[in-house]
Amino acid sequence: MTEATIPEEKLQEMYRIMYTIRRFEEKLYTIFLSGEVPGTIHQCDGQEAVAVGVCENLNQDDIITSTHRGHGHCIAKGIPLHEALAEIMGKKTGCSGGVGGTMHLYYPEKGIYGTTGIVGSGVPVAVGLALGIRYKGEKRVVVSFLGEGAVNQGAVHEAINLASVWKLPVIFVCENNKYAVSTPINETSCLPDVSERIKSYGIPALTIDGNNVIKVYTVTRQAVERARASLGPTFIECKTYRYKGHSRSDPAIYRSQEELNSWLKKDPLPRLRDYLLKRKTTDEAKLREIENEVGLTIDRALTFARKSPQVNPREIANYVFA
Amino acid sequence: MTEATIPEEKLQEMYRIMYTIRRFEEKLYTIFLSGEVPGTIHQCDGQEAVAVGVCENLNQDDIITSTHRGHGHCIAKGIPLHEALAEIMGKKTGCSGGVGGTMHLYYPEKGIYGTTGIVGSGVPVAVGLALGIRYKGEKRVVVSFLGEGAVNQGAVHEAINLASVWKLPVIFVCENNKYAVSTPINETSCLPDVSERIKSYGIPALTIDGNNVIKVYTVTRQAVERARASLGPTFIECKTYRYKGHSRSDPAIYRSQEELNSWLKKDPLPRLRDYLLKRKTTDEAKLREIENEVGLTIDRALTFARKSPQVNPREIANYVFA
Amino acid sequence: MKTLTIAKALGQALSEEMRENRNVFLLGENIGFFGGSFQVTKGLIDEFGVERVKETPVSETAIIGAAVGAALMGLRPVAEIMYMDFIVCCMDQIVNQAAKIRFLSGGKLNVPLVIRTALGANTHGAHHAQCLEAWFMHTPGLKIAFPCTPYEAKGLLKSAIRDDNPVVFLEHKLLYGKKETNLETGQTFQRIRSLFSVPEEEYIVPLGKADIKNEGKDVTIIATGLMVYRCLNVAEDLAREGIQAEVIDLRSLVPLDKRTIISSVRKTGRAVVVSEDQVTAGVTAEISAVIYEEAFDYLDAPVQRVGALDIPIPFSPLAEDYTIPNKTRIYAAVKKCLERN
Amino acid sequence: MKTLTIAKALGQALSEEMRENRNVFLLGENIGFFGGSFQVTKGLIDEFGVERVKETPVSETAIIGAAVGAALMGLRPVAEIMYMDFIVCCMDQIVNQAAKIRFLSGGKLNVPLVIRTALGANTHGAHHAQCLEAWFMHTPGLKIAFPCTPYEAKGLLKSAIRDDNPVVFLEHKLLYGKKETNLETGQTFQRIRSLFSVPEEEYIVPLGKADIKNEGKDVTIIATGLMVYRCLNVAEDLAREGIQAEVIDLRSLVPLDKRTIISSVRKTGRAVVVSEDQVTAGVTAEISAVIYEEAFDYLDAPVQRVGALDIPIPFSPLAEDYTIPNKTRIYAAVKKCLERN
Ligand SMILES: Cc1ncc(C[n+]2csc(CCOP(=O)(O)OP(=O)(O)O)c2C)c(N)n1
Ligand SMILES: Cc1ncc(C[n+]2csc(CCOP(=O)(O)OP(=O)(O)O)c2C)c(N)n1
Ligand SMILES: [Mg+2]
Ligand SMILES: [Mg+2]
Repeated sequence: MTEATIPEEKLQEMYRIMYTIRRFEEKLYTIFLSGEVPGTIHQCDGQEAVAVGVCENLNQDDIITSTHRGHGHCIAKGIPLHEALAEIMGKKTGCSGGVGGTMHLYYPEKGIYGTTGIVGSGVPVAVGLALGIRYKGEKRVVVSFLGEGAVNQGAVHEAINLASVWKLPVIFVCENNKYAVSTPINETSCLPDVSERIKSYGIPALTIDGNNVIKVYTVTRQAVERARASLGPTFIECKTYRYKGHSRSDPAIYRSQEELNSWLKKDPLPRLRDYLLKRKTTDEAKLREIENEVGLTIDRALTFARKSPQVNPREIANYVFA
Repeated sequence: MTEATIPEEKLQEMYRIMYTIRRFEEKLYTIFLSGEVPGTIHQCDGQEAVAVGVCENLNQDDIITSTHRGHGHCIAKGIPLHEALAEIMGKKTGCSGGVGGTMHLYYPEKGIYGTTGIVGSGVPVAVGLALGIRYKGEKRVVVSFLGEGAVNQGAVHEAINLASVWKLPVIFVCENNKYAVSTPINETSCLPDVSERIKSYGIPALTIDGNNVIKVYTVTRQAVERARASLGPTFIECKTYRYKGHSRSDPAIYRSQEELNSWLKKDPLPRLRDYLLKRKTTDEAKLREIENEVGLTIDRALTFARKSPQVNPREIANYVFA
Repeated sequence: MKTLTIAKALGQALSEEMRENRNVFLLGENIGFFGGSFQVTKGLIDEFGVERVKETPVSETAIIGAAVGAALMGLRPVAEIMYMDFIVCCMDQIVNQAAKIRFLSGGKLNVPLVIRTALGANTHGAHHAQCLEAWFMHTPGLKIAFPCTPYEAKGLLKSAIRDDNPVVFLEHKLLYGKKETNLETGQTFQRIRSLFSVPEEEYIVPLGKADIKNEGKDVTIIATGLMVYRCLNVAEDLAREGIQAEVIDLRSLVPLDKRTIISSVRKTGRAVVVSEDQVTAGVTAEISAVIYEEAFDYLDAPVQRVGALDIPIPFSPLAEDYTIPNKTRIYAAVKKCLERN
Repeated sequence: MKTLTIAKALGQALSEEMRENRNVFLLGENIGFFGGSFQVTKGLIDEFGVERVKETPVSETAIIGAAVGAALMGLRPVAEIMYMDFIVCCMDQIVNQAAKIRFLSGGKLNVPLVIRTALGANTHGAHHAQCLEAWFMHTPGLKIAFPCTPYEAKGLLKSAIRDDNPVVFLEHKLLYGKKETNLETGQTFQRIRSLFSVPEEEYIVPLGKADIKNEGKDVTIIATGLMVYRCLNVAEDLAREGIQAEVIDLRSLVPLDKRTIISSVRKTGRAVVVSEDQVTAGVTAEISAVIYEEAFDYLDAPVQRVGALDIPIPFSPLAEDYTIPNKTRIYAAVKKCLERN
């Protein structure tokens, strides 16, 4: 599928979800500052095109595993916003009953098998999910998101190798946002492109502009087809950038304003918006409508989460064992 | 340095050590069967050219880390045979006082920083040793031996990446003997050459005939020079073969007789022997003399080990803490 | 009824469960044609093929990760980690993923997964000897089984496979091949001898039930795995002196059968806890703490802990024997426990 | 004398040792310009440069491996593992290499290495909350330090760096920034308040010496880290009731200062052990076993263990507080211990 053949509704849907993620993260930022979010959050604003471009290729029963920076992935895969927000706020109505939090979002009903607090740890699990799919003879696929920093975890290498040898239906999507907390990739790898490192597993591995949602969408599409056709895994490195600090306590002073500015110019949201307007199939009014709707949905979700009861500590021990 | 310029004495020395390793492993085999060796042993006969071709480039204060199949590496690096044998037999006079055994041979006096029972675990340690050398501004180098199976350990990838980023004076020598216990490499990797997998770290990585000691010697020489010149690590994959089963309890029925035969034809010992004889600088008598001497040395070492006292269990608790 | 080795009994459990339930499959190093380092999976690949007996690279983390993911898909993987020492390489997937996913998903997801692993000292040195079960007892979300006879090995493994939680399944290297015919004889081995026979009919041994391997009223000896045999040997000697030792085989460390332990200790007033792992912060620490907590007023003497010395397991056979609990040390501990009135 | 935070005191210890001994260097994630997740290494890169403050990839195994190798070369690396939960990713290098090399080399090689790591629950969820020190207590060859005040943090870290063995150095997240000015007040906090001041002169605090944070004759409360504060709070309440609780801060788990523990328990006849890790097979199991072994005849009541519930640490702040030992639970345990005559 090329850019030209993506249906209009699909493009609008992508915009809607990217916009949802952006607004979700912004809202979170506000309520974090007002003290409504315990712990910390790792925000993904700036990286929306990866989550959306990838997940728009997936069916509801396809599967993702995510990272610590996973709100976007989960939203793109369909997590109900109110349950996500409630979880991130530690409320009983959260998708994990409030015991997980931002780094432990699970929503199996939509194929979401977890954000995780241990860098790289979702990748071996994803390979296992893909093994399960193959074992059962199903045609589902798994996408495993990881950061470029996670590529330095041995677990990731073991897992990718296994997926390669077993030709499993899994796609590794690496969000290369240049930094692992404060450390730029050039201090932790001799090669500028992560995909170069992964070619060594004998699987297709490519690097693309992760802020171009259409590019992400079309490239992922091929990988998904490959996986569904039992041709094995693909690794897609998406170059992108996070606008905020690593987590809420990080002012990100290790980056220059210029660098940030240069990426703000490549902001995936206005890029898609302008593209839609230029094609003239969508007009400003339509986009405004989408934006307003998203705003309302997020407000409703927040109201829900705020009104939700606290966790009852006496009940959670039941979660440990089946 | 090319083949032609290797001094005669060096070649004879290589033969002597390769022959020592072979006889050492044969003797071990015998005394294992007679019940004198506790536990198990992982023998390296067939792989002598790697150990010797590599270590003949090293100075006494250069360093190696080894594997579970490490007798050859340690002998090539100069471990006193009697202390090695005593250790493998669990005697008090062993180089680790009898508490280590075959998989825990240390001989820092000769730069031997351990065989290990955990596949791949010597590689991160080797990188640390190289870091130590660089930190102290010394010109020593580290060689880390590993099997092709060990390349599937995440630890190895983390370590090689670190060595690459930090340009450390370490050489990774991979003995690709095709099997990890019973599992052939084609079942665990999509690429036939391990070196292909390691190129992804942006370091020189090559594959050579590991049964050709001269080749191993000359290729390693370059890597050592590179390391000493602070140009960073090299990865050398040596294709080779072990004649015996994985460990003493393995009859190796997963391999065909033909395969074994084809490798016996490439036996590194007769290859070097014939080469020496053909050059006519060494004659049969000289080689016999070497062989006899080696035989006697090993016999003496065995007598020593046999006569050595058992470990006194009451003394070993002192080894735990400095 | 047929007498079997533990290795064979485990193989039977695997093949029966695999026949019964297509969702059960195996993965691990050298478990295919080779049959696994201890020959437990020997022959299974012939019956079940490479998709159900999956040979892996030397990648412990990927093995457990693959098993966790497959379990999340509703399968019932049985992963083999060749030696428990190598489990140290995949702690993260076990502790942070397998053990926690159910909890972290608010109880939505199950991880029905078995990790079989061989433990115990057998003169292979410090990287092939460790007993690390205390780490897993300390990790909420994991169950732990540790059989010492063929009957129980088979029955417990079946329970483990059918359990909807991750189970760490411990197999002692020196017990795999143990035969009824070379068992120590005598009264105290009666029950254990019977457990070398495995019936044709289907049965299970539930997780969480300890077994009294020898009844007695004078002192309670609590043990697992190989140590059960050593304790029975000691009980034999004690019997000759007129002392009746009750020997309890825990069989599961999680869930722990506190009932059986406590009611025995309340009866005897004395307890010796024996485990092959190092004493400090090990299995014996927890078991003895439990005894004090629930039978303090019944105790006539302090609980004696017998475990490995707090040193890595040495290679020398003499030193190894000195390090892990042997008959002499267990006997001495029991005598010490009995000393006090 | 100057009052400091623990984060600053640790930073001082590092910089002083680095000045003193060129062989001391640091490695870890984001420890350079960024100063580490908890700002302990802030500014050190300016003074010591990139070769001595080495920023690493997110590769915990490589970090520890690099530290082990460097230590074998005679250096004194101080490795930072950002959160103790991530230590689960590098257990092999710690347990099978760092802890065992001295032993396995027959005492020839030393591994003078410090692993600093942050532990404890602070509402970040189950992957950022674990207290895994019991695993390391159970691993022969490792020492473990766990300070709770700036004075002790600095002094213990210096001892750890100078020690010729691998030391796991525990830093509680909620204590890094604690200020003398927002300390709980009252009698029982007297000693602890004094330990927020750090002298200009060189000093160390030896490994293996517990500290009595509050003297008392009625009951002994033993704790580490954050729990020391909670226990002192409880002691405060008890004091109001006329009960004098002796609060012992272990400071090191290995070596364990059994002398201080035992002589206190012999005096009071009652002991409560409090630790933030999960109860089962945790720190409290070992400490209580030690108490029984060495003070059985002096005990007027069973030792009470207070630890985290045996569940992963939940995210919800309410649930987290319920899970790890809080004042209410500690108080209740002490009262239970005092109940019996
Ligand atoms: C095993 C492990 N090590 C370290 C951390 C701390 N940490 C959290 S996120 C992060 C950086 C990850 O970088 P990257 O994978 O590029 O993801 P990004 O944050 O850029 O999205 C680190 C080091 C962790 N959570 N887990
Ligand atoms: C971490 C770990 N996993 C598994 C093993 C068991 N084991 C010992 S050697 C070996 C195969 C290693 O293969 P390779 O690296 O190719 O070395 P080779 O034996 O062929 O010399 C395995 C799986 C181990 N010792 N350590
Ligand atoms: Mg990143
Ligand atoms: Mg091999």
